[in-house]
Amino acid sequence: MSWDKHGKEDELLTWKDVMEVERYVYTVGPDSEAFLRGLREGKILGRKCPRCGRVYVPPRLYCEDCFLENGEYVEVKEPYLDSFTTIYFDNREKRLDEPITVGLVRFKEATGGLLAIVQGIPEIGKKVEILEYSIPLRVRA
Amino acid sequence: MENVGIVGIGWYGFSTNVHDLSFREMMFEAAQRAFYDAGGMNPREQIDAFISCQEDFWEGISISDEFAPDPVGGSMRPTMTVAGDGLQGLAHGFMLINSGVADVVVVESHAKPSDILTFPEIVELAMDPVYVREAKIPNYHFIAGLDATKFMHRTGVTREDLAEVVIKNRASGLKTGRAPHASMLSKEDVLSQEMIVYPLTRVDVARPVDGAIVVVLASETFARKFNDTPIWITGIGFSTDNSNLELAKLGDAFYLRKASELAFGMAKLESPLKVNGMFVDDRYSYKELQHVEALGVNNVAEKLREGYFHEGSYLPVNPKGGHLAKGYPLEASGLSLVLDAVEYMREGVSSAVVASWRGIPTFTGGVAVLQR
Amino acid sequence: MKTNLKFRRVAAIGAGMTPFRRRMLETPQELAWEASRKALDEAGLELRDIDCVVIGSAPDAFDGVHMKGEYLAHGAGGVMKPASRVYVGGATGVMTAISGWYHVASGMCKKVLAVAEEKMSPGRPHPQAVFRYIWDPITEKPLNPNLIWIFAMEMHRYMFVNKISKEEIALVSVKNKRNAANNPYAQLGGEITVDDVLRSEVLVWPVQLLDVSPVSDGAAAMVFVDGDIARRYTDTPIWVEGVGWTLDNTSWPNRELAYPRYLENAARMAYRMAGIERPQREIDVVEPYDPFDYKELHHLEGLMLARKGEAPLLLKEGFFDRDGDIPSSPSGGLLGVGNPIAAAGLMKVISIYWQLKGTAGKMQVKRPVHTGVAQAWGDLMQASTVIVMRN
Amino acid sequence: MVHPLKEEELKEHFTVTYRPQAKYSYTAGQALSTFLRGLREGKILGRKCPRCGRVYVPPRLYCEDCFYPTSQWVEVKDEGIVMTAVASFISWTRDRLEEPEIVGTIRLFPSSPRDYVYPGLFHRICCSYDDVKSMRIMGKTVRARWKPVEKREGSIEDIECFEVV
Repeated sequence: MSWDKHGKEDELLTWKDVMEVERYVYTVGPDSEAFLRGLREGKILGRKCPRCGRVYVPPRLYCEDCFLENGEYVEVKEPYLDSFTTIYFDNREKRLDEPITVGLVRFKEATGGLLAIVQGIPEIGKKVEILEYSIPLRVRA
Repeated sequence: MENVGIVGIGWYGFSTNVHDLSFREMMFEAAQRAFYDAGGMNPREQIDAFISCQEDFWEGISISDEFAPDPVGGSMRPTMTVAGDGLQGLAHGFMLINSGVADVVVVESHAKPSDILTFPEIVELAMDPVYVREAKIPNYHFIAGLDATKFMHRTGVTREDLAEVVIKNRASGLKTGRAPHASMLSKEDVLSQEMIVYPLTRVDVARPVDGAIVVVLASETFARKFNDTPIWITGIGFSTDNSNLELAKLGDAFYLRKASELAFGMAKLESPLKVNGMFVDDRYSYKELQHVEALGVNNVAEKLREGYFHEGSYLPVNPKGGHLAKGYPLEASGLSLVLDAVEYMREGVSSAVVASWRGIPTFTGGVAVLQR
Repeated sequence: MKTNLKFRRVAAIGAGMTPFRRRMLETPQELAWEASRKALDEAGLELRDIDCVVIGSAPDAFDGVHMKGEYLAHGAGGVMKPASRVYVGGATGVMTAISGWYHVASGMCKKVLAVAEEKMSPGRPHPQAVFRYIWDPITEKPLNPNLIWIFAMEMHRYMFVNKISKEEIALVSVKNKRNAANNPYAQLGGEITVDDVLRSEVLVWPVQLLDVSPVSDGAAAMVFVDGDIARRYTDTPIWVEGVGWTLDNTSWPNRELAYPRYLENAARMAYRMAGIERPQREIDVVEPYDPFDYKELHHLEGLMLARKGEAPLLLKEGFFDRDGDIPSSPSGGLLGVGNPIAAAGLMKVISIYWQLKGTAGKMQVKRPVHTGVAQAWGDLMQASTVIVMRN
Repeated sequence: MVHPLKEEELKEHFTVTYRPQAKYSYTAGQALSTFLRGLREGKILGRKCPRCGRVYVPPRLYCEDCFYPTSQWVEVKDEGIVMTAVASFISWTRDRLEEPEIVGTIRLFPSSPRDYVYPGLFHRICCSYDDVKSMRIMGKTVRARWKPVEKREGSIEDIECFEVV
């Protein structure tokens, strides 16, 4: 029927439907549980690979290179800003009341990092102070 | 390994809303054109395997693979889906031919983002549920924002440079028949735009677009049966940097560094400067420069300012407009760049590099080296 | 399909899987890691030895993550490697192994890790709801279908055309759950009787609760390497000798459901590659896909191991028992081990691999085995994937 | 080592609850738009392949076998043979139903029992659980029971069910 297509608006139909379950309940796994418990106590935990010594933040069950189970949990310190961005409009292109600055906070000698809402003047590599231990973190640059 | 030839290519759509055809009908239209391009081949007899590239939540159908075979002539044939970018599908086709199970393979990919009513939420669904989705950042472009800030900090690329990319690509699109977002812009137009997500404005961000693309691949032995001047894929590679945002390298397209290492090695291409054109993913203006850099071109900011990447210069980048002009057809994005490259090469040049990216929030990309 | 195959020989040298359970604490990435680590350990390899990663997983809507392949790449060892995900609905598990095969056979990679994962537990109120979205959104979805309908319709047609009774079909469930009692990874092994099956809750007549495989979380992984280097790692490589896959058309209400012609097509492709001319004589052990009990019979016929409509007869005679002529689902199949969709398919391949290697432990079949076949099925009664392996 | 959990044990663990938003407006396209409009008028429309003569219901704009555009609208009968029928005691969310819902596939006329591929629909069938259980319904001729014209809205639901003639 390549040769007899029609294009009138009322002849072309669409069908509305969804592809949703009511909700998802994700388990977070043993390592994220340890992390979230630490977060409540104001601690940022990482987990160390016994072979290469890399510390993963947030902690991970396994090392992505050595592929072995990670060992001890360690508390990581000295957060700094790896990168940042400021958001002016939301997903639907509606202007936000207040622009939000989001950053990726990494920790000294650790792999990985956490998303954070940033106050103050952001700068790449700048040390930050954690104001609130939550997801996302709240930090002051 | 032997080279694999692109003997036919066809497309349909590239409009912000293909209202009159369902995605299946778009696939059929694109397939018809591709088979005609391949010398009027009969897909029911002359094709050994079919590959479709799609993702469930883009389609709104769980197991969307079900709808892959019929419209491309693949029912009751070896047909499969690669849940990835079209360029990954091309790599799988390349492997099928080299493994010997097939001589002629069809790779198909399509997108119907106009059917998706909750596009940002679908993108969000691809993010890690614990650490990224839970952060509830109001705009998913923030990942590009983080990446762009770091990239510009490291390389010295400025907002003016990004504007130059936007102007170049959107204008180049005016020459092609499938670029709904092409336009003439001046530097002031671009620089006066409001930021959506720092450092990106509305014109720095490409929009999704409806479209379907079908590519016919053939082995060295069979290629000339369908086409006197096949475009050869002499090298292909793809790679995933870390899929978790916090573990991936920000500000550098590591995935393309790895993918191009594989593809260039296979094609025995010593330097990316030796090709006649580059077709790289430019879903965000900075991504074009970042991707060109990852392919092994140094000092991209300076080169851009010297006019290196403009059409008619040493190394044209996206001379057909890229995604900024054409929009990105989701998983068909990689194939849309291949389509640009094939058309460009059919105009007479002898080689090109295609580099794709799967978009937010992934860190996956593929590279193909095309030669005549 | 080409007949003058020039491919490199491909060997499987390692496999691993997690137990299959209704609900797991671990994230999909962690499940994938657990299976991958075991497979690497068995192969004697480290992740840095692996060139490429193939991922298999069925609907994204189960795990509740869009672009699941990207998400799983981390646990499957795909970081900074060519990692891609293949997908043919329920048939994905065996397709993952087939894809692993062509990654190596094409010369693109020397060593491949193939990982399949499925976590069905996150969806609420029940994972079943996801299956409403596999149907045509305009002509079928408005009727609010569930997955079991599709199986029930095919089963009833199969029973009607071939005059097969529920009792005959229930024997599959009995056999597979008995076999699963020997499988350390199994979710639902045990001794049941035909009566138990017939007395269980009617879900969608003719399908009852014990006709069905359970909902599960789990992962499985295999390592495939180039034949030239296989003996560096093991004395007993298991060779992939034939692969085949076929997709029928989308419109399942428009075709005969009593016989899976697409499976026959896929099987013929795989058999031709492996040089099998008389499947019933040349195949020693088989793992047909059995998410529902009649499916195993349906697939044994499609694999040409029984004539149309005669699989139940052979089953009754003990032909497919663990000590029979062609043991079928010695692992316990999906009915006994569990059904984390893609992982269950790869589990079938792993079962054949262990049988051929002679390391299946209590699952090992009585007679000596040299040629094994694993098969999976999926989409809207349209996809089949077949792999033939030899020792 | 992995940790299996029971549903009630989930409470002791951290979980993330997320409400997905995945809404679509599926484009029916050329073939299905006309099909749906046909249903509104009480007609079942199919497309015929000029090469092999096969009729596709639900219609498609291409013949999958010939890979050729189908060329002609044909109206098939709203009557056919029950190929298979089942009785469902569970809903799509797996809740228990008191009264079973009966569905099946129907091979629509004109077609012959020898056809492997035929015009057909998946729909509800109005019959008793016993008809299904005894397989009496299989092979029976059924006809569409249409909704009253004013209630039809161009949907597969414009047919209430198929009932035995």
